[in-house]
Amino acid sequence: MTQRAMRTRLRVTAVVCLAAIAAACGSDSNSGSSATAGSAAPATAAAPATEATTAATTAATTAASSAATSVPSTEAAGAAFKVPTDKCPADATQPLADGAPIKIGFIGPQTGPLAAFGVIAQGMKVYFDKINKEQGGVDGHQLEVVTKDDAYDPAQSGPAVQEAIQGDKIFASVFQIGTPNVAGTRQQYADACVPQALVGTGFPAWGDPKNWPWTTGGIPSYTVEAKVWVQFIKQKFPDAKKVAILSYNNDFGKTYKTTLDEALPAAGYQIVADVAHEGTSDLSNEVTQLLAGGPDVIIGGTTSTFCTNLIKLARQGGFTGPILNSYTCQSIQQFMVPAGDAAANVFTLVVAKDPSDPAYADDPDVKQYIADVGTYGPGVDAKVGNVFTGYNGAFLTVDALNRAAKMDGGLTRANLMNAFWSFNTKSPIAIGGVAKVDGVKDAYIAEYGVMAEYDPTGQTYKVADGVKIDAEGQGGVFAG
Amino acid sequence: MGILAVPGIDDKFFNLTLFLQNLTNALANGAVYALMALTVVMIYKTTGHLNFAQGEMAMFSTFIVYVLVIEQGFNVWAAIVLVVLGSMVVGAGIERILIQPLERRSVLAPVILTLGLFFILNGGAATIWGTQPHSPIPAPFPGKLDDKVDIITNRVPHFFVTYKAIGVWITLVVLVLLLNLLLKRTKLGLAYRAVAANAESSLIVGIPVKRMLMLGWALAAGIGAIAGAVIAQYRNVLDFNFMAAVLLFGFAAACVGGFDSILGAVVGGLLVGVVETFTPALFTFVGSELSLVMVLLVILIVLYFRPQGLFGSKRVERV
Amino acid sequence: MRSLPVIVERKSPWHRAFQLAAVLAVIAFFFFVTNVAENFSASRWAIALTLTVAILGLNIVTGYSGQISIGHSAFFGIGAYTTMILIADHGWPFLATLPVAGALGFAVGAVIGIPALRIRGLYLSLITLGLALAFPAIVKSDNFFGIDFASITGGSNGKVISNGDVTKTEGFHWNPPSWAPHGWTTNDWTFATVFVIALLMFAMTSNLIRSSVGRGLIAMRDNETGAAVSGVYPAQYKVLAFATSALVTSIGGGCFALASSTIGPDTFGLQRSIEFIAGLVIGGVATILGPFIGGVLVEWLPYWAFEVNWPILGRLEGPQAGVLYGAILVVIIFFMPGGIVHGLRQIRSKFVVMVPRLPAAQEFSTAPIVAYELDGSHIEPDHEIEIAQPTAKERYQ
Amino acid sequence: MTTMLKVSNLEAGYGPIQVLRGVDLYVDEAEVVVLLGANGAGKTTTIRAICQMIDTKGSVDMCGVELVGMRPEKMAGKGMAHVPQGRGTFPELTVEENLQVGAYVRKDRAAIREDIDHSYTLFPRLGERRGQLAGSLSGGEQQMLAVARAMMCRPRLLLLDEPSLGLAPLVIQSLFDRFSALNKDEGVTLFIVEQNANVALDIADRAYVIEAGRIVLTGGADELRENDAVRRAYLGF
Repeated sequence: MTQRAMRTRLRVTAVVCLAAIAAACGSDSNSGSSATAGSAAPATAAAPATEATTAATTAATTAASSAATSVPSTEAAGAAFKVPTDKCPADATQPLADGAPIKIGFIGPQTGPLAAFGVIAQGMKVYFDKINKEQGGVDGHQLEVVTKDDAYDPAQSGPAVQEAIQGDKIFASVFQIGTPNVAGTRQQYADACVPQALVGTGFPAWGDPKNWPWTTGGIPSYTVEAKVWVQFIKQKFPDAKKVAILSYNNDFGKTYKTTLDEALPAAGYQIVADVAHEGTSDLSNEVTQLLAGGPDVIIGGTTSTFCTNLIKLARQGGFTGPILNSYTCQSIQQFMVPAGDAAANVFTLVVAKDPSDPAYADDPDVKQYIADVGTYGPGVDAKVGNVFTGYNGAFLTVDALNRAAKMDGGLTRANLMNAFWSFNTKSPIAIGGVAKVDGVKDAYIAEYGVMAEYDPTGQTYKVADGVKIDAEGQGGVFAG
Repeated sequence: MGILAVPGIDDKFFNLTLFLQNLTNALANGAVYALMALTVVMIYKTTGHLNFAQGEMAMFSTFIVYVLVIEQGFNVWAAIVLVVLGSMVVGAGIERILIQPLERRSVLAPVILTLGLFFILNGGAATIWGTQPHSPIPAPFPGKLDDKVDIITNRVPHFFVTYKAIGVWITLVVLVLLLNLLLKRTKLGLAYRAVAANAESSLIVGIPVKRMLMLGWALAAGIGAIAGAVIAQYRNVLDFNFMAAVLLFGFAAACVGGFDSILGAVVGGLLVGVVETFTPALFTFVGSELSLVMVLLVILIVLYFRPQGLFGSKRVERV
Repeated sequence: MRSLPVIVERKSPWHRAFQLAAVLAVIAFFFFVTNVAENFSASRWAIALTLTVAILGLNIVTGYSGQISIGHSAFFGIGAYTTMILIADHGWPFLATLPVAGALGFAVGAVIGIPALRIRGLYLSLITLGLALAFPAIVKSDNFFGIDFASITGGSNGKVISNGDVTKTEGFHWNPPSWAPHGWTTNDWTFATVFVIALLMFAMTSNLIRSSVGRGLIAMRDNETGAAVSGVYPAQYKVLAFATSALVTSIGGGCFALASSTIGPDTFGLQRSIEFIAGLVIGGVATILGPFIGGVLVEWLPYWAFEVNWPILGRLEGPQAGVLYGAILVVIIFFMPGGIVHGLRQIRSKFVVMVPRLPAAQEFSTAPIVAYELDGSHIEPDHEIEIAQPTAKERYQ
Repeated sequence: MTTMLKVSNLEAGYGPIQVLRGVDLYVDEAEVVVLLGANGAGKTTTIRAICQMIDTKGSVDMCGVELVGMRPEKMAGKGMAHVPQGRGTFPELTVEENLQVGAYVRKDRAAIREDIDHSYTLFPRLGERRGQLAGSLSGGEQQMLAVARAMMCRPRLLLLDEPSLGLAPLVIQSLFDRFSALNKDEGVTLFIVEQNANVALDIADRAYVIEAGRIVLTGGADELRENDAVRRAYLGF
């Protein structure tokens, strides 16, 4: 649609965590402090981030979302999830014609203030071109990225998705962005039986195989991250009592705010300031409100340049205590370095390898990624986190496509969906854990991360001595 | 410690340092809005138009300063002066080539033209410099962490003023003085004000009216260029969208102050800054994110009593 | 070659043919979208139609009474949220929600009309700009003077009525009824509904403009003080102008909710108002056809800028599409400052000139003209007064 | 006496509407010539046409320089000054600034200063209100300021467009006395367009009468005063 330039600057997705989930995964019995979480899916939040970053972590306590017990016991524990195809059009279960290209759709903002997400498509294209060249595509089919622009306006996603499905006949949509955008269009995918896979929003409802089998989540849920923060404060700063919260006034920030407003008092903390900010503000007023409460810890439920400005303004205002940072701001080059040495005593849930982090300079996956971008993506800046995100999403898609091709019935959309619901692989971008989801007990693909402190002098995260959070397999299924 | 528990007044209000810090933030933000309001006034005074592309022109200039300073290693102020002159030429050019031919043929056409320019500049900047935020940001004023004057630091929150906030005030004061000097003391300024007051008799006394319109746009573009660099540092953001919101507040400030008054732009900007800062801090019945709505409410009230803004001149309408 | 321009009298057979052609064009457009065009583009055409209705509303305020409003995205949003909430949360039938949407729009429009009584010109435009900025903030807010709007409107998550495809969906779906032509999908039926509503709105507005209210508005636009002197009571007309214009725009919003089936607070941000203004001016201010052309262009231009594989430029990246869109705006307004309709009229007037029908000679009363002396006696006319009656052609040649 | 201004076959109008249909007149040096006419006869259009404010056809010769086709802002330097209808003051500028603007085309700063002080002697009232905004002056004062401003570019010919508009009779009389003083003492040639024929003919040497865009009558001021057609139409008795 037309430019959304005049709109408030950054908006991020993640629907407000429904009360049901909070209840379900809230205060049930704590067992074991550090839960492990498999990680998968794409990584760092680049520029205007939002849900684009990777790896979820379940609550350090037991299952993050609905308790496992509520899953119908009829499914045998290990049996793979089969997506119902009775209501699907015929071509959903027909294998792709020989030689026909596999069209993967990316529906997201290409224009407007959030155009920064458009580069995800570039990352996907790099990996697809690599597979096309090196392995001749998947099962003999060349891979293609079809981009549709919805300028991040939910009202535009409807026609864009319709065109992708009916016009371009995409085989699957990967990494669609915008919670209202995904929520508004998943019905279309369900009707046309086209996978809406690894959506790039952190709302837990995307792990609901029973009601919405054609939609899977792709990145960690902010609800879960907020819970990890509470646990982390309890563990690392036992004497902290007063907490101040800054949240972005949109669905992304609201998810953090709602979860924290409930989890913090439950854990015995006093919320001394709970300030929301618009996309237009420069945070000077908001940080003054935060500091006025004399907090021991500040939590920044916001993203992009707001993370940097929160850190700088807080330090300038004399606050020396710990600041917790959203994983969407994990990118060192874009958000931590600009904060300079103000970024001491800052903790972020590191979920993915950051291509601009010197610690991963010699990591084989990162090196391979940077090489691939060099050969297959001229003019694409490998250091931008969203590109690595797109690259990683493509990796997972190809993994699913290969597995789907081997299923009986060949490479059909239904089999691809079943493959999306049965990941068990190590994604190149994840710093640990396994991208595992089985559509029965664990509907969340990314549940691994490390609460690590950022070292401003070394310009890297001290992942080694961070608190590992791995709740792989305990994500459960969405019971909202 | 709320001495006076006035209903609806947030008890933190009487925390002295919070009040002083809020006031500083308000005046600094207000100065930012005043700078943009000045660009709005400069164009409105002679042409009577609103330039929707003003923010994007300032953003574009700021990116050129970024290229000169960060990539080419220029001194920041040398780069700013260079870019200001360039921007003035471009501003005058836009008025002469695009706006003037439209001037006579329709009232709304220039508005749409500036909208077109908005998309061109916004999309152009995103194409050339990408959509990611850029850093480091050129720093006309010392902007490191401890470049600030701590006044009261034993209370919570600390009361301090950063050098870059002082820088914004200095920029505003200097620009207003220069503008006054130009308009009040020079022949060019007299001619510009004559065209603003009565374009036809300006023609009769021999003033090249077209060139004065171009001057209006040039001044606006020049001020926009300096403002862009100073605002980018103050708000610590430099991406292809950072001026869009600031311009809206600039429009609001110019509207409150009166569209054709420089003093109005300054007072209007500071008023908008104060209202934006103090509504959430003062009143609890309005969510903190609604300060923008409160600003607009204040404008409505001011305009209701003075339809031409605080300092605007009342245009007599002849039948 | 006949001497141009050809003179066509209003209501003459030529004019009838011209009108018939216009009606045929409308039917052809309807047939093209529902049958010929791709099914998925029908939903985009439906959205385009809702934008034309919104711009038609804006035209009443900006076109016919000369007051630039930058706040019409708020009225559009009010209509859309009303329809969405009534359908999604209360299960109302779609058509029943439109009157409610219109009424709410009318009320808010009237309220906005009140400051218009004292504030004029650019200052009033800034008030409406404030409205456009405030609407998304209020919709998202859970504490606006105590009212929790977020719970009603769904806050930042927006609202969804999953208007899925024909057969398989429970919940709300706008499926073609049995009597609809075979092969119609939900998209076609949605488009047809919006099409009928749009026709109604265009007819209603053009009648309003031709009525005395319309003339009052135009008088007020051209010279407010003059109009006030000659009996157009400005306060009443201004509030009426804003209210009716808001009513039309919010009904457009209601249809938009059906056509897009998913809305969020920032769908109705400032950029939507600017889109309406651009559409109105490009289409042609103070015309009836202008809003239609403007609405269609404003919906499809950015889409084409991004999707079409342009001859020299090829497929454009997002930001480059923005530059192209801006350039197209500049080119259109530069060569047709009055908008496309006025531009086309200028071109047409080189070939065909439409003139009002002149009364035929014999319709003049042949009663003799009576003159009176001051003392009341009347002078007998000494001869029958003959009025030469030039034909239309001589008069205008 | 040399002819200062010669207008021949002047045609002008506003877009499609043709107002002047071939006007011929001339003004000799140091003369006071008046153009009479009813409302809408084309008086103001004549002056605006002479000053090239609107598109014109025909010829306007000022001391040998052809003016038709020249841009309006170039006229000021040609020794001709124009006081527009409604006085054309700059409301937001002070009285002094209005005078300074009048001298925009001149470069000799000292002489300009001198002329400003001189106009304060000519119009003492303006001297008293020197620092005041021109918008706050009375109608008569604004008219004086308009004339003073026109004089600032040291014109040889002064064109006045209905100076008596909206002024009290007393003020008009004193104003026209000033005009004849300007003509007699300062040697400025005047071309006055007026509806108030009485006052105008008092100080005029010659006069023209214009109706529907054409000169219908011309002659000496006294000659016209006797003409009954002029008397009934413009003198009202």
